[in-house]
Amino acid sequence: MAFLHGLGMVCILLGIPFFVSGTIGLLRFPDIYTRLHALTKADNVGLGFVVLGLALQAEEWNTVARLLLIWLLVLIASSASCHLVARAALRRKIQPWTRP
Amino acid sequence: MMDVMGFFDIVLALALPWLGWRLLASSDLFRAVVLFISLGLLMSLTWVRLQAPDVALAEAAIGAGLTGALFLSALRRLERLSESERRLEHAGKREEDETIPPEKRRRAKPVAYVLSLFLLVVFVLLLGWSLGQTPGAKGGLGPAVAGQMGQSGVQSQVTAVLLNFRGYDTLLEMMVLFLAALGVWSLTRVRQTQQGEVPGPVLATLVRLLVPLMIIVAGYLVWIGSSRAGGAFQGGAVLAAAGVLLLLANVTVVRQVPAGLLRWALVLGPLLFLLTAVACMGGGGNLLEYPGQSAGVWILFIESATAVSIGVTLAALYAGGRPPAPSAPEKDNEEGPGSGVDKGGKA
Amino acid sequence: MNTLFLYTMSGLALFAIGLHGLIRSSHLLRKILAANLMSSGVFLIMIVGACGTDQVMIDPVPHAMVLTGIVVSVSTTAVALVLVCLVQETTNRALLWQKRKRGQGGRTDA
Amino acid sequence: MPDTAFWAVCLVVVPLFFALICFVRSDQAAVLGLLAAGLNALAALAMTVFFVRSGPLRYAIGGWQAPLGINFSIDGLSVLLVAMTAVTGLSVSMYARGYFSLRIGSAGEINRHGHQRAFFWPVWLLLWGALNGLFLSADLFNVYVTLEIIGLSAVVLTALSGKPAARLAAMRYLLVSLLGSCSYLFGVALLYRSYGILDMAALARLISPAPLMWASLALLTTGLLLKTALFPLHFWLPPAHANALAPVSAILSGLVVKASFYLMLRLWGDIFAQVLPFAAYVLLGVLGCGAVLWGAVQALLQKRLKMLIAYSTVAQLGYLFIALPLIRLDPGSSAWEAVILLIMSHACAKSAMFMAAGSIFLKAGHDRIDDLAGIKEVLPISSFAFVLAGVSLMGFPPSGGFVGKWLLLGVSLAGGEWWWGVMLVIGSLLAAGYVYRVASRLLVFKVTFFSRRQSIPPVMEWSAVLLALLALLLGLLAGYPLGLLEAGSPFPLHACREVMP
Repeated sequence: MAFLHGLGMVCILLGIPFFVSGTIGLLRFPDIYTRLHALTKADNVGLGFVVLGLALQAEEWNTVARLLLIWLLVLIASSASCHLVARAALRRKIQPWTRP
Repeated sequence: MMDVMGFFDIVLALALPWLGWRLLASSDLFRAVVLFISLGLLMSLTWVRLQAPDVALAEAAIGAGLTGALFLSALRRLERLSESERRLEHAGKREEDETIPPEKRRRAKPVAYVLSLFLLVVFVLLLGWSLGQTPGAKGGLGPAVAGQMGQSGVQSQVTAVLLNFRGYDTLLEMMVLFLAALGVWSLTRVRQTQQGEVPGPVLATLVRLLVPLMIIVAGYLVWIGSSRAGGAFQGGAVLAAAGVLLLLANVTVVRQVPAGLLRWALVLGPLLFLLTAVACMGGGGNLLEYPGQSAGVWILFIESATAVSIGVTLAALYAGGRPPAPSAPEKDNEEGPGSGVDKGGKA
Repeated sequence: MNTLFLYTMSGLALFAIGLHGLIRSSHLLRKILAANLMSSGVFLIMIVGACGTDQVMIDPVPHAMVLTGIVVSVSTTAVALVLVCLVQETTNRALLWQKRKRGQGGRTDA
Repeated sequence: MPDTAFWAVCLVVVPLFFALICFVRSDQAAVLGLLAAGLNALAALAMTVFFVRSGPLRYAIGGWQAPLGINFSIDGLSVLLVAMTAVTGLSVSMYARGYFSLRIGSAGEINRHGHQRAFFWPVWLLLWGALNGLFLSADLFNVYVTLEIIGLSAVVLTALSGKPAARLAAMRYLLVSLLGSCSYLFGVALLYRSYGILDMAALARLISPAPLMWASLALLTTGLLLKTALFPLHFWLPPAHANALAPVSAILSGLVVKASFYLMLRLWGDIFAQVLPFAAYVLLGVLGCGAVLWGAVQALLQKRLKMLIAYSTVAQLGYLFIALPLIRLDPGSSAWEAVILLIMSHACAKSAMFMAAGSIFLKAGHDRIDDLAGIKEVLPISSFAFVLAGVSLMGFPPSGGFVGKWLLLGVSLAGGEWWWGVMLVIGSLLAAGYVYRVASRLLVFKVTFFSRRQSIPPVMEWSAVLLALLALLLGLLAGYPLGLLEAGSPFPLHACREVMP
């Protein structure tokens, strides 16, 4: 049990840097497309790790199932919203950033 | 571990006013609204930290989510009207009043600004001092609530307060919500400009996938409300989110809901609540005094009805006006955009 | 205890910032944002008050009041936003005090 | 068996119920609205009768007694204000029925006014229910919710006219209302934090001077003053009241501002009365003096009839605040009686005035005071109603305003603070000035007046006259309402404390 708990902790700690880098990317990247990239890609990996960690620490199957559901929903929501934002940006004719 | 949480608390408590400051100071309205939404999410985290899960759910769904959506759609409408403000990426030009010449503004600003800032700081310090000075009442009505939980018919204390001990407040609150819908409907009509937009495959799939799930979640939240965090408002907010999604995706079903049905859906919750409250008087009880041991059933009944109405009402608020007229001009009429101006003249 | 006091001060600061914004900012949308901030500050103070000193007994009444308050504030916000759009529509700008002719009650309705 | 409490519940439930139904059946809105108004007046009458028989009462909603649940506290003050709302509301409703049917009937603008009627009724009924709820409630937070309903519906009603000026005024009104209710809520939160209780009567027993109590009192008072539009904070009132539709103006000026003043009376006259220093009352009184002077001078300067009436409301609200230090000064109860008489007679007179002004506006097609000369030839009854209401506002002998001011004058002289009395007299003279300014135009003889062809329905004219007449006769009948106040004890909440379990 303690092993699973520790493994979960490691997973969560692994996930955090992804979140952080995703957020930094969101704040620092030059245009909307790269920001979207940073946000959805990095965050989804981070989320996967965190959910995995929490699932390992969970006491019941019930909780694991709920965590999985959350993971799935967030994945769907983030990919769909990423798509929608990018589509809206394209429609507004916002040019992707290129290295000057 | 406690120290980590303590550190987290400090960061959170500092981040809230900082975000508030940033959002009001930003010259870009869109950025301000985005910051407002993130502030709402942080608030919701704060509620969790302060052991108020019910409020956290409501804040995330209503305070951050729906209010944010309202702001965004209003912003879009304002932009479409003015065509001047910001674009997605660039900080737009300031919308400060141009009527005052800039040199005058600069002259007027420091004194008034410093003065008002000073007054505010004094106000905060005084209030903070008085808050620190006076010990709070021990537990407030908490013990009283805990003592009467047995007769409330539910296990969750918050739900017991909301729908039993202080159910009258909630009844009036439903009226506020109804009034908001009434106000929005009386002011304007939904624009029909988006009619042509096609949702696109991703959004359509998302809607097909999520809306049924959201309805289930809403039902679950209402059901679980009697024993844990959740309840009519949280469930209603999820329903409203489903409604907003449908509106965004421009699903034709939403546009084809008959106006009469929509009106009934708006009224359903408050009306049933009111009738239940009065029906309680039938057995010789007071207003809202649920007879005998049946409080739990009544509460669930009221919660289900109000959740539907809350959902419909919030979605209607998002839609931002009464439904567009069917092709034939109906008698309950409209002044088109801007035509209020010329009509206003001749009283 | 200290953390709770910190949250209280945070709520106070939010209220004050909102007040400042409500009075000083010119754009109506920002005024409404500021009003929302103010009420958030008040809610924060109420919830902190519900925590009690020993953190064991949570008073549910403020929680219920804050839930009510959140719903009330979204209602007023919705009406306010529609009004802002209408004001912009008719006056071409979403400002409250604008340069206008003396006696803005010039046209009254019966 | 119906008793006082039953009718009190009816007073809240009936308007809310009919508001919901009116919204669903918007084609029947006017009929349903009038029905609700009639039922409401009936309930108010019945409650008054039962109240006289059985005295003050507390009613536990949901069967939960005071500290935990929300209670109605039915005492002299609340019964009088509910009755005032019922009388004014009934005649405004009748007026509104005529008003909308006239405007819908007049050619060309059918759609807009049909829309206004469809939304006027449910919002007005919600407002009415909330007013009754506010007057009856004994719970500070519950009062906040009713205040929100009142504020929001007042804003919606103001914006209903659809003109740019009205929308701008409604926006300003909404922001002020938001600020006011936020401040009020903050005050309630702090009070709850320090005393752990929301019931007014229970709170009145617990109040003791402490920093937090002062802070919460300041916040509560600021919020309520904003909503009552006391002098320096009155800026939002005239445009909102003047730009609304005529029945809406009557409601806003006659009833809505009274709601927050009623709360001021509860807070300053009773709950906090033990701990507040006299200087604080004097401050409010001085602001009231400012309101009387500023409002009257502005009213004298206005060119439009409805703006003049709106500024007159600012001035008249000043009297109510002048009465606050006198209430404190007065060992008996005549200051209480005076302030209640003033509230009631102002509600009747001001509503009547706005109603008459609305009729005049419709007939003349404008409300420029200078061009209204001779309107009496075509609209004698409404002109008469206007002048009658004006007499009441000035405080001429038979009117309720006169008795109120007379009592206040007596208290100020007896208490040795004659300057309040002087202010009352100056205010009356100024009021006479602006009423005379209008009346002298309205009542000019032998000027042919070119009016619109449309004829004002009799119900519009007569409801205004009756209300104005009531304001005038309130002085003669003063004994009845004041006796009611005696029955509920002069200091309203004290009576309830004995009934409290």
